[in-house]
Amino acid sequence: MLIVNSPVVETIQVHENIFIQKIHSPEIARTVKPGQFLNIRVSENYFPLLRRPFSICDVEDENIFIMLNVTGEGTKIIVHKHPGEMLDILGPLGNGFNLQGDYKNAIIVAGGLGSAPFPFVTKKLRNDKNIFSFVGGRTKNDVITYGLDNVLTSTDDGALGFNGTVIQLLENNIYKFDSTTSKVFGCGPTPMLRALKEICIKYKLDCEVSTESAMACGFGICQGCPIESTAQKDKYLLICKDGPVFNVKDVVL
Amino acid sequence: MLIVNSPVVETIQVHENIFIQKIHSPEIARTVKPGQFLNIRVSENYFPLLRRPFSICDVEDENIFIMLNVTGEGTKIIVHKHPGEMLDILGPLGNGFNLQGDYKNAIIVAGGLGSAPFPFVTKKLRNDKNIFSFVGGRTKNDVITYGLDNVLTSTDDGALGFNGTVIQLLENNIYKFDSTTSKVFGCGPTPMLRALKEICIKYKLDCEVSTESAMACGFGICQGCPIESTAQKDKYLLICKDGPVFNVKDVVL
Amino acid sequence: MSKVDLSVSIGSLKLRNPIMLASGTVGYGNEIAEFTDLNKIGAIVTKSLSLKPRKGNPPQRIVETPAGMLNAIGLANVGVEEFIKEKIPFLKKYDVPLICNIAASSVDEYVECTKILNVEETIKAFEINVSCPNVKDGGLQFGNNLSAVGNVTAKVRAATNKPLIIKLSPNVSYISEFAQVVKDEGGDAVSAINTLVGTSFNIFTKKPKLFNVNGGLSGAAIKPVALAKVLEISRKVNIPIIGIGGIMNWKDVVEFMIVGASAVQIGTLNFIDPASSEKIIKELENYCFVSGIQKISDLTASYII
Amino acid sequence: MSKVDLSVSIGSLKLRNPIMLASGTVGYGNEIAEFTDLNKIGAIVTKSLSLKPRKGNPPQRIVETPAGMLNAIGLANVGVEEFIKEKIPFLKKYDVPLICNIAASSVDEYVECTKILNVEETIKAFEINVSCPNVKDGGLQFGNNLSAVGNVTAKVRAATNKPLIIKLSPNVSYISEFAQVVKDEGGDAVSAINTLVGTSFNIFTKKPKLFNVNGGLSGAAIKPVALAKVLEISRKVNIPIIGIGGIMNWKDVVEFMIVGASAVQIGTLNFIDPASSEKIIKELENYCFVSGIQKISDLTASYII
Ligand SMILES: Cc1cc2nc3c(=O)[nH]c(=O)nc-3n(C[C@H](O)[C@H](O)[C@H](O)COP(=O)(O)OP(=O)(O)OC[C@H]3O[C@@H](n4cnc5c(N)ncnc54)[C@H](O)[C@@H]3O)c2cc1C
Ligand SMILES: Cc1cc2nc3c(=O)[nH]c(=O)nc-3n(C[C@H](O)[C@H](O)[C@H](O)COP(=O)(O)OP(=O)(O)OC[C@H]3O[C@@H](n4cnc5c(N)ncnc54)[C@H](O)[C@@H]3O)c2cc1C
Ligand SMILES: Cc1cc2nc3c(=O)[nH]c(=O)nc-3n(C[C@H](O)[C@H](O)[C@H](O)COP(=O)(O)O)c2cc1C
Ligand SMILES: Cc1cc2nc3c(=O)[nH]c(=O)nc-3n(C[C@H](O)[C@H](O)[C@H](O)COP(=O)(O)O)c2cc1C
Ligand code: FES
Ligand code: FES
Repeated sequence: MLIVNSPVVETIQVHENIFIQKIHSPEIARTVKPGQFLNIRVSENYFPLLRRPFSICDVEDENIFIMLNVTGEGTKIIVHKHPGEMLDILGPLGNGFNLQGDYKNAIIVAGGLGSAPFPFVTKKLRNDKNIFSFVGGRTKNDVITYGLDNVLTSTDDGALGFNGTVIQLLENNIYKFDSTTSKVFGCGPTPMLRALKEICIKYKLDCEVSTESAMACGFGICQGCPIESTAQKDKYLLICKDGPVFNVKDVVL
Repeated sequence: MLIVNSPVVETIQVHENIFIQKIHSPEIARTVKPGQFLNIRVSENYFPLLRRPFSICDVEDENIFIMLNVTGEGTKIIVHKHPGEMLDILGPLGNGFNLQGDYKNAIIVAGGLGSAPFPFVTKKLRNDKNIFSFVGGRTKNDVITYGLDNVLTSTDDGALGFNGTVIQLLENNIYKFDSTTSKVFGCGPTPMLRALKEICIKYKLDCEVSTESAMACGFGICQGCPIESTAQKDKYLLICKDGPVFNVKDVVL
Repeated sequence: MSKVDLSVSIGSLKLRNPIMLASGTVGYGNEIAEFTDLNKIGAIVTKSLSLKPRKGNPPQRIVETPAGMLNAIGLANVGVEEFIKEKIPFLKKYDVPLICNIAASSVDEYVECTKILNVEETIKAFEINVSCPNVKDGGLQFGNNLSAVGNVTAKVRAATNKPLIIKLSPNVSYISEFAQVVKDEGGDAVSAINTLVGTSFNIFTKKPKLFNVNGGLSGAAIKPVALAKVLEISRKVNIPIIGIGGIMNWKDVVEFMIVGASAVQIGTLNFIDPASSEKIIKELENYCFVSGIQKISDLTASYII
Repeated sequence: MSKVDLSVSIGSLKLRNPIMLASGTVGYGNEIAEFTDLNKIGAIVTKSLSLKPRKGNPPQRIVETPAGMLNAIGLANVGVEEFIKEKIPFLKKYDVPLICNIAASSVDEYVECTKILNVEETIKAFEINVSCPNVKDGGLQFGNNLSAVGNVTAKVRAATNKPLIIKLSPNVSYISEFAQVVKDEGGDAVSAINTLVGTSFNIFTKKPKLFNVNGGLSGAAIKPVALAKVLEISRKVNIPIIGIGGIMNWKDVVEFMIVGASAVQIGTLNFIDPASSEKIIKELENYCFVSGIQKISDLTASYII
């Protein structure tokens, strides 16, 4: 965990309202793992007060990339940073995906902005595994395939790809995957993760998901980001510290 | 009184920490009078919450100019506006200087940033009156002569011009001015205005000063900017509405 | 756009929409009328009036704070007499319900002010300010004391048949107890909240920035506190609530109505954007239309907890 | 730079400087130690401890507000036993005064916690939290009630000889009355303030954003209120005060000391910049040096009113 001041290199639009920001941050680039996140201070003053958490989207040499969905004041300020302007970054935070293991098929399941962590995951797995990416969204505009390999898409309204949820799409293709040689990596809205968990249990697939929560600190001191554990009923896990990536068996979604 | 959105045209540095910002604002340019001020909204969000008051510094065709002394968050944000970025301006506010009258000598007395309203005053008087500008500051860096004619300067530490206060400098030159044919226009910190008032009473010079106060609204609805009146003891005048320019006889400084 | 019903009632007081302008933030209406069409506003509340004119506190009266401001105006006002002579004629020109806010340093003064103003037909209701933090007499001495608030309510109630609103202090542990007393003593509604007591010091001079030392905190910073106070009253006492505190846009208005407000007042925002009320009313209408809300009053206390 | 004396005392508790880390904003020290050298800090206050572990509230626990945040953690903590076993060993490695903050739902529980923790030498003082807005039992029931605060103080006082600090609720009309009771019952100091009660609703679902409905407001937004509370205590009661609420930089620390604080606690700022405490200490030292202040404790209650 570090706090570093890193300059924005460039910000490119990849989709309606979705931007990829390249940041020169050798310190973070050196150590960050797929699935970890950064907590970024948006302004030097009190507006907004809290940092904003973003998944590490990709790493290239000394540069890191984040994917930005402009939803409110914080993301608006970050996206408008000019090249050379500094970001105050706290990270890397949390535990990333466990990419190790002798599975052959890496199944990526992303809903909406849930695509954010997977370009880096894909880069790390590309040489060793067969990657299958299932990417869904409510409408065409929510389907983000940036940096992903071998993509099948779905939309709730059928405007792009399969007509239905990404989980239905996955289930339609599940016959392709043997449970002993496949591992699932998921990220997206909680209802999607819940459905993904069900499917993975049903088909006995090992599955890790990246979860989300409102956060104040991002590194375990505020207790702001609880998630119910399946093992310990008398205690919450913390998404920022114990996650954001969990094995679906370990958490109640 | 209007609320207009006007684009910044350019911002030039004229002194250490002092900037002149040119704003394209035909609506304000058309009606604003020397000595009036503008209340500028610094950001769309709550930081900072309140508008910031600035004197009208100059007017040129459809453009207005403000002089910015970067002291805090608000002025910092304004000064960093790029050309084309918008300012939300409320104005023109208050009563300006009364430039009418058959006096021959216009005596301008400015302390520090008190120079701000006088380029416009100078422009309006240049053709009709003899202008004498007395400009003082604590140190060299506080003496701002931008847009002024026929300037004598003073510094408290003697680093530039007369060694002493601008009021002492004025008194040293006061023999040049006949009270019936001269009028004094002052702006600066309150202690300076207080001394100026004394001098003007002593030498029977008609004198108007521009005053300052913390302000919330700038147009009379918050009662935040009282100044003691000499005429009415049971009631304050409001700097934003009854001023900011007052005849020294009318206010307790 | 099919018609949305924006009207609300606060007891017997009917307003064309829930947007009122808060006491002390619009003077007596003259200046703000240049920016907002008063004929479109739900109601206007005057600066607090006292029996005699009050000069108010010496400067400095205003300090900005993070997302808020402190004020210590000290109830500067023209007094009821000059108000009637000089200010009412202007307000009469508009079709906007006029609510007189009264501040006093004794129960008798509250009653006397009410009686004098009561005969003015233009005045549609009274809002009794028992919660000003910026004066030595009156103000929080009343506002933080249950029996004093009860007493003021009862006595003023006896002096007028017009709708009677008591503006409550947030500087108490359980504001609903005060709302209950207001209801018990015949008040028609409560306004919540007035400003929170705060201060600010110049660290170099070690002096308070405000001449009065303490001031009242208003603006966006206090909205979470104001919402909790409105919700507390709404859950415990059956009395109409006028929600106030940190409203900066139409969403804030909706939030206040959801937690229990029948109407709201815009305060500090008037200083920043004096045209905001009219805009907010349009935006509320649009929001209702888009969300299929036919009567905005259905929002009041529609919280799901 | 000639030596500036940054040390302060809070009763018999001596601190190397006035910067403490506030309860609930640094856990038990482990994580923040990666950013701030604990050996440089004035003192560290634990997350509120209760007799048994507490799971805390379900999510959502955090909402951002203008210049502030609401939290409704619900006193999630490991309980005194696990604290002693698992957390103290880590803290022992540092030369930093450890202050245990205790929260409980009954007077007996406060006393029992204190007794159990009292034997731990590492613990240099107790801070009793009678002011948590986010729990059903305990919390504000105690904190807003004068005789309850008096009772808790007296009973806990009897259970320990270590310095006893009572952390006061700001959700009262006159906080100095509470400070007086603490003094009368043998408390050594008061901490002021805990969070203000606030809430926030999602206007589309009409549901509270926090599972607990209400939360505690902290951060820059509350600083003016906190300063006024500290000043009120300072002017009325002769008891050491630990100032808390919205501190964002060294200037805020000086402001709190001027209005009466002997030391301060950094809360929400730790989330934004966990390295801030160390920076602030350096900046304070520099400020004192430049201003010719030889002992920072001279700043306490140096206001000129
Ligand atoms: C571990 C993690 C990883 C994330 N990765 C990404 C990413 O790669 N790209 C991306 O665009 N977004 C990501 N998000 C969501 C992102 O943090 C929010 O979109 C962002 O905080 C919104 O800030 P805002 O000021 O623009 O919005 P506002 O709505 O103005 O924010 C108001 C408050 O709500 C919080 N908030 C709003 N939306 C969310 C959310 N979805 N999750 C958590 N807190 C929220 C904000 O942090 C802030 O405190 C991630 C969130 C988490 C917890
Ligand atoms: C009628 C009038 C005319 C002015 N003309 C000019 C001008 O032409 N050029 C210029 O640079 N400045 C002028 N000022 C001062 C200018 O308004 C302040 O410098 C500015 O508000 C500082 O804002 P900030 O956010 O940068 O500073 P901060 O110190 O961060 O401001 C904090 C708060 O204090 C208030 N404040 C700070 N300094 C002053 C001040 N000197 N007077 C009133 N309020 C203050 C701010 O408005 C704000 O509310 C004028 C002020 C008034 C009242
Ligand atoms: C400058 C100022 C003056 C005020 N004067 C009064 C007053 O005279 N009487 C009163 O009842 N409330 C007064 N208030 C309180 C407001 O009516 C309102 O209750 C408070 O500001 C909270 O709302 P806001 O956050 O929207 O401003 C005043 C507020 C401000 C900011
Ligand atoms: C997330 C969070 C958790 C807190 N938990 C506790 C607690 O367990 N016990 C306590 O006495 N105070 C607790 N507090 C209150 C702080 O110690 C402090 O009094 C308050 O936040 C005001 O200071 P600040 O504005 O600097 O944050 C908590 C505050 C926050 C923000
Ligand atoms: S965000 Fe603070 S503990 Fe997780
Ligand atoms: S600044 Fe509001 S009345 Fe003058």
